[in-house]
Amino acid sequence: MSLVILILILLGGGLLAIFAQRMNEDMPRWVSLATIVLALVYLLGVVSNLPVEPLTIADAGSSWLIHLKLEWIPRFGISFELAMDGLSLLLVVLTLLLGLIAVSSSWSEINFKQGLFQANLLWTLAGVTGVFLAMDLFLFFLFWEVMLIPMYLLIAIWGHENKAYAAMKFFIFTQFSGLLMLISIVILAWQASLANGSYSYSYFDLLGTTLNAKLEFWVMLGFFLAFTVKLPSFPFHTWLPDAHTQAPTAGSVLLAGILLKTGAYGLLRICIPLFPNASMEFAPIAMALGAAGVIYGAVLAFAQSDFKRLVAYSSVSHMGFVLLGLYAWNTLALQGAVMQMVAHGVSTAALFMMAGAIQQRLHTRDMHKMGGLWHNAPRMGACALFFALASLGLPGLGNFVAEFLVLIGLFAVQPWITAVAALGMVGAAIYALWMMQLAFQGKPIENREFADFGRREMATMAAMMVALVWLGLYPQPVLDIAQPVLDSLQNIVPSLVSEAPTADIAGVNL
Amino acid sequence: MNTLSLIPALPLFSAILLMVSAGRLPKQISAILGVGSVGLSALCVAMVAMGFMADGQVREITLWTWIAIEDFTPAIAFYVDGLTIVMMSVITGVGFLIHLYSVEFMASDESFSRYFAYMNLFVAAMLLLVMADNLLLLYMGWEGVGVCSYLLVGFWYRDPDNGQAARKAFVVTRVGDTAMALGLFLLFTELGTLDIQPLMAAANSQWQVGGTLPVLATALLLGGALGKSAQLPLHTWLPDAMAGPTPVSALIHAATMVTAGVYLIARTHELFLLAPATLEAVAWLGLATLLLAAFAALAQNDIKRILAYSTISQIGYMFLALGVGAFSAGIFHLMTHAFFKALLFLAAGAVIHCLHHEHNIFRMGGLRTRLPVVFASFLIGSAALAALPFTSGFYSKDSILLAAWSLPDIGPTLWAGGLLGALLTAIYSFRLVFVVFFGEANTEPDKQAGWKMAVPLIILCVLAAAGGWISQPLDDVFPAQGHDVVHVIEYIGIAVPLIGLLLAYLLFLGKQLSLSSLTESSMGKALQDFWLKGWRIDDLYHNLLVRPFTGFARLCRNEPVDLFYNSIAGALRWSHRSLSSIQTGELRWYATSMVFGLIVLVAIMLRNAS
Amino acid sequence: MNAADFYSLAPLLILAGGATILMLQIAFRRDIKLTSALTVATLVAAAFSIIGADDNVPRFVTPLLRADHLALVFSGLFCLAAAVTSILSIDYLRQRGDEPEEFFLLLILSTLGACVLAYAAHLASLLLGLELMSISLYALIAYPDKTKLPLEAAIKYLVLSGAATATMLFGFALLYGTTGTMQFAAMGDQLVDAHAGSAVLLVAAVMVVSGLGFKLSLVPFHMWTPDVYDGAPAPVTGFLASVSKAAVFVALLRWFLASDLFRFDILIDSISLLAIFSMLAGNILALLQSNIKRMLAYSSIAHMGYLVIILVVGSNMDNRALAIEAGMYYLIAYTVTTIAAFGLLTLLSSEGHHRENVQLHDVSGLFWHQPLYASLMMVALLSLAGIPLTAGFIAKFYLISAAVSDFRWVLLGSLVVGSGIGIYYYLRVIFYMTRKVEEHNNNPVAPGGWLVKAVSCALIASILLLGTVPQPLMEYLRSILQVVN
Amino acid sequence: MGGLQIPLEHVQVLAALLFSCGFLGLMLRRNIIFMLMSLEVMLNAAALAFVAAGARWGQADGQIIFLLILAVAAAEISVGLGLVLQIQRRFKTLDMDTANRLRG
Repeated sequence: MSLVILILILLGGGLLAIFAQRMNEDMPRWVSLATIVLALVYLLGVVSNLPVEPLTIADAGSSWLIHLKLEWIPRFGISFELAMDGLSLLLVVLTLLLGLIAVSSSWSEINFKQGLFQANLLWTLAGVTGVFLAMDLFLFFLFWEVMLIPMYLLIAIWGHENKAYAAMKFFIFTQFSGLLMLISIVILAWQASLANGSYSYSYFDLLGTTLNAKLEFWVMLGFFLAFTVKLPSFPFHTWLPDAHTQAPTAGSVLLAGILLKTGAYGLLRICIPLFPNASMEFAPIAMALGAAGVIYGAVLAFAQSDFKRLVAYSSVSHMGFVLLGLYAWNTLALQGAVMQMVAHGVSTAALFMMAGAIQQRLHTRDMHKMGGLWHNAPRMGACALFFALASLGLPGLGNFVAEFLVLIGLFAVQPWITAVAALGMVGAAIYALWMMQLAFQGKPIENREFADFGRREMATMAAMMVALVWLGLYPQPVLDIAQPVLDSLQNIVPSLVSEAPTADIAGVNL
Repeated sequence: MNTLSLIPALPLFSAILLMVSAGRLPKQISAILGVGSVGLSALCVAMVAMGFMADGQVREITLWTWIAIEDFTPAIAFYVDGLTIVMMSVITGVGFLIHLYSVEFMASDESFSRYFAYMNLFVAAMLLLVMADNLLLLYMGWEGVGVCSYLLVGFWYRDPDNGQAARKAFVVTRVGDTAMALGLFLLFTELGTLDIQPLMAAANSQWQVGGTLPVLATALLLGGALGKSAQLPLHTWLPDAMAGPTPVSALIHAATMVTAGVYLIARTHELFLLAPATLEAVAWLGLATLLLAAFAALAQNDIKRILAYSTISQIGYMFLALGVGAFSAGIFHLMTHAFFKALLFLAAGAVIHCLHHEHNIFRMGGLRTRLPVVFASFLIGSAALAALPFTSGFYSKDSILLAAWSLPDIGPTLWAGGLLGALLTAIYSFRLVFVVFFGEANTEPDKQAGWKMAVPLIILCVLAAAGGWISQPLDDVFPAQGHDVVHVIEYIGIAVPLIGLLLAYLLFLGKQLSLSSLTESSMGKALQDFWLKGWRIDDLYHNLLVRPFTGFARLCRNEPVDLFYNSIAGALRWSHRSLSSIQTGELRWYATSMVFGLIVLVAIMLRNAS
Repeated sequence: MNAADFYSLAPLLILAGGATILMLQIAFRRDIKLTSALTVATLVAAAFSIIGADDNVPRFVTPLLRADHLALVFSGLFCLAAAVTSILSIDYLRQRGDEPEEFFLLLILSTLGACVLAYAAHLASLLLGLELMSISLYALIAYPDKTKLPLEAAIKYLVLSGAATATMLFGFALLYGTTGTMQFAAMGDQLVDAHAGSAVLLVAAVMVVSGLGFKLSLVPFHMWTPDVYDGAPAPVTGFLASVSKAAVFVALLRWFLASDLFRFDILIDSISLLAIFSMLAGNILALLQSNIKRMLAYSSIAHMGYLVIILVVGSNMDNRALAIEAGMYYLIAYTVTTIAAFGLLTLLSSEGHHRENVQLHDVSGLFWHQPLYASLMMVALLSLAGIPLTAGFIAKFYLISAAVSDFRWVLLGSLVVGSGIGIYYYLRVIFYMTRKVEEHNNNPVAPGGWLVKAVSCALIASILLLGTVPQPLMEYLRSILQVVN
Repeated sequence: MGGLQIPLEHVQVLAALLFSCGFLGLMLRRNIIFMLMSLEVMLNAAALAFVAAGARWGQADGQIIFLLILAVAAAEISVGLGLVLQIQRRFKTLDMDTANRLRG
């Protein structure tokens, strides 16, 4: 029940925020802040007094902490099934924390319909939380789609100059791919029902369904597309720069911080375990896409002059690593991918908040109109520097651990792709430092009014810095939480790629 | 908290403190923090060193496990043996002197505390690099120093050129670092660990000499080394890196960071010994670099650029040493070079400082009498650099040349090349001395070097002069290699620098020989220009790599992938227009369309009716 | 005719009676309040009479009418829809037309026709129901205000649908010629002996299909749809779009089931052809419409395309139950949603001075000054787009399940493509509704009687309920289907 | 039963011809009155087919349907004529091609 309550808290908070505005303009902010904190506290409370012995569901590994299953639409064997294991816990906590960041970043930025804004923000959080917890594919799809609507409204109502286009593009890309996934889900469930006589959409019942190779491939493709569009992976990423650029700061923070992670989560939890054979067949292509994304994102990030757009493309590049890690499918790479989800969530959120702060002060995102900001705002400059270094993968910060793990894991299975992807590290250096140069270094513009970060902003930034350093120097707790999950997943799917790279290397004659 | 972990911790904490304070501290406090922390860690190093001298025990300490996934368990752990001791002493010792020097040099700079924050951070990272007991931690330090170099080169951020130089430094080295990272992946995948000592053991047990894997692995590591140590083909960043404050050049781009590559190879020499091919490549690259840089140095006019090129060329010597397997000789040269090159840079800094930021040596001159201390240190430094007998440089360089000579077949060639390099070194170093300190004065110094500058100079003078007698505790780190001393070779080795000195005198002071005939000739002009631009390698890279990249980026700027999606949207829009143009609103046409539909359907039916 | 028969026909009788009473009332005293009250009362009474009728079915009441749960459910649905329409249209009529009372009379008659269609088990009842419904609709379209556009719409609808009726009748005439009966069930038995695939049979069947396909506005018989929707008064359009379509589809379904036409593969194939064309053309035509009414018209073409998929799926005996279930659910969801959407347009146009506010810019910013109605529209649009939590999603899910169970990949593909296109134009309306206040000029104020508000809330609630707790309805549909088959 | 029997097919063909004539009229005539007349023709063609079929099976149903169709047609036309009056008033013409304000 606790998980339902968690989601209800967020939904209820949204309603409360709307009504809170009736009383007082600033009320909604406080409401949503309180709501998220409450949810966080509640979750941690629940987790802290869990039975030490994790419960086992079906034969899906024993890494589950909480499991709830209620009848919903027995006609189709659809049930309201939520479950949480280490991975979901990790991502839900990340979601809530970034929710706090988002609220903070919207604090002084949003003045129009404060209440509705906060409500949409909270509902997005609720939707994402649902995605991370839902264990019934129908329910999963429901959350998957529903979280888009408040996000759409965030962009469409509070977005910037070109919001109509961006919001529409975002919604159509995700919706259309979602439709494909829906059909895949239905086909899968139908096939399963033919096999074992009764309809069920439960993840645990569908695990291990055997389809004929051709069908399995197409069904897998449906899921893969839905998830890689959200991730986003190379050819399907074009919605992301527009959406990020046009969204209000909080929106960008949520998008980059958590919505993208739902795609990665879906691949890790659903797409690969449900269709091991098809995924194995597909892994090389997926990895190629990942590598392409890493390079392409880096190059285009360098090409941008719009601060937010640059950061958006850097996300494309970083999520490429996630795709690589997932399809390498060995413990190191998977840990790397999970780590990247968390670390990228934090670092990119920070950069978007930075962009938002600058736009709020200068009313432009064009970096050529900036320059020398360090002179006006050294604190902001220092923060920007820190997160730029984080996103170029400076050792000692979370992103490095993530990327290094992904690559070292990947190298064992695909040395050549690894070599290509590693070039992304150079690309990252180029665009991150270029951003620093354009925005913060160079000649400061004469007599420009530019306020440095205030207390609230500094506090938020400091929190994220600490988080990144912690992830970078002592990631073990995170790794330990994720480990059992990854083990059980690897029990379900032993390995995707045939491991024979050493011969591959040794074959090179010098 | 034991002394070992204090060594990097002290500068780190002071750096963090300085950053958090964000310039709110008064300059004195910042100075005390910055210099003091390094001084303290220098003391710690001294303690550790003495302890080590006493018992010769390798010091190891594990602070905490960094990452533990299956058998991938790098830790935050330090490993201190003779090699580390040498490196640590150089870093903290020279580092301390340079910090002290900086207090005066930077006194008038607005962001004084930021400077010291970066410097301390650098020292911490550098110590991490040399003390790391596993390659991942080493990589952390490796990248850390890179970032600090980026920050310090671009320290005066208002000038875009500085930013440009800083980025170039970082990106070019990053290319090497990426290769190195791949090397780490390979090593871990093959040998299952990154802890250096077990790694060496595993390599020795699992790989045979000259196998493909060791060669590949070492080649990748070498890539990293080339980048950091500014060797061919990744050397282009170092001359530009002179944009930073001079003490920075002294510390980072002469004494410590640029020699990290040498350290890396020395640290993993057992791997390299498994890959003779790589080792030979190291030797040849070193030789090529040292000659190329020496020629370039001849043609420079900017005092710092001359020193920069000479640094590249000296590191070339170190690589030569490593290549021929004379690891201890290489490390020895690393140390002495740290002394005299730091000295030279600081002296140059003093000159620049006193001549209100004049860099062009031909606008200096006659400073012999005006800046005696600086002149003295410059003289000693150049002597050591030119390896005149009994200076520190002499001993180190001499042992390198001997080692090279005693190598079978390729040895003599390498030796000859090295010798030519030595000649050139002597010429350009004394060209510098004669042009700057003799002849008639072109610019008047407006101030003198204060004690904070003078003291480090004097100390470094002593070290540069007498550093040759320091014996390093490296015997149980590297395989001993005795080579029979051939006296002829030694004599030649002594003579060549002197000839160089003589030539320099005749060319630049006595003017008995005139260059003009050479420089006036079109051929000479071209050559001079060619060397001045560092053999035009920058232009080559710019046309070969930079422009294609930026061109491609500009091409993709507006998301080519969208063309596809837009075309879909366009097609839909088109079909919408064409379809709704049928909706004419005319009743008769609507009726007609119904009839048409009906006819088609009936036709289908009739066709399929049996 | 015994009591049970009367019970099972209760809705029809009540409606007929109501119509008579209404006529008298109007003749005596014109009072829109009273008339509307009576109308709503009649309709609600008729709707609830199905409860009483429930345990007297299934039965044949004369060979003409087949009283079963299917008929009852949809009669109830139609009556409720009509009731909602009349409530929402009161204000609309108030400031149009001098003598609006007949509107309600016509509405009831049209509803009666729809209900008869739901009962129809014989050509005669089919014909009567269809024409009763349509003819009252022609009048309804032109009646409230006699300006150019409604007239044009009415005459177009009249002529074309007359032609369609004629086509259908001709088809039936041929069928009658070959089978010798006009009762669907009997016709089915005859067709079993008559060797399938005889040219006359197929042609006849396809003519009937095209005749009814016109009413469902399937491509290529769809041309009239946007013009009529656009020209007709908003409330009438709502009724036309929801009830008349649903009724015709029920009749078609009944005919297919009773005289088992699923056996003619070629017929099924041509139907799936119509479906594909409708899905694609409908959505593409709606893509850039700035007139919401026309947009909804085109989207209704697409939705009918989705709907007829179930006729195709039903051709496979194993999936027929699921298919019909899906179809019924879809019809119910679609009716509710459409009524809601056009209800909003009605409200918007209720203050307009003889001009209907149905352009995109008319709804711009609606979210901020009419939150309730805006959310009504938003829910309706999301439901049409098939976004989860709304009735439309479950309905679409049902359809997809049915199609998947029969491996109709092509139909599925065009359904996906169609819905993908659909998202754009539905969302565009929502985007306009959420535009900031300063970004739009005029803001039509919709009237807000408590009744209207209540109805809107009820509509929202029912759409959401159908979308979140569909189980009860599903169960009910299943249970009655056992009886229907 | 006695009397001469006209084969069903012949009547159906005739009906089909009538039906097509009606449809052609619908497609070709611009005047709304003529359109309504063509409609009449189509409906009656169907009716004729029914009558013939009824005769073929010796049932009365054919004629009954014929009556129904007549009634329906009458209703249609009456409404139609009502509209025609209005149209004449508003559009000042009966040419349907001019009444195409609704389009696109």
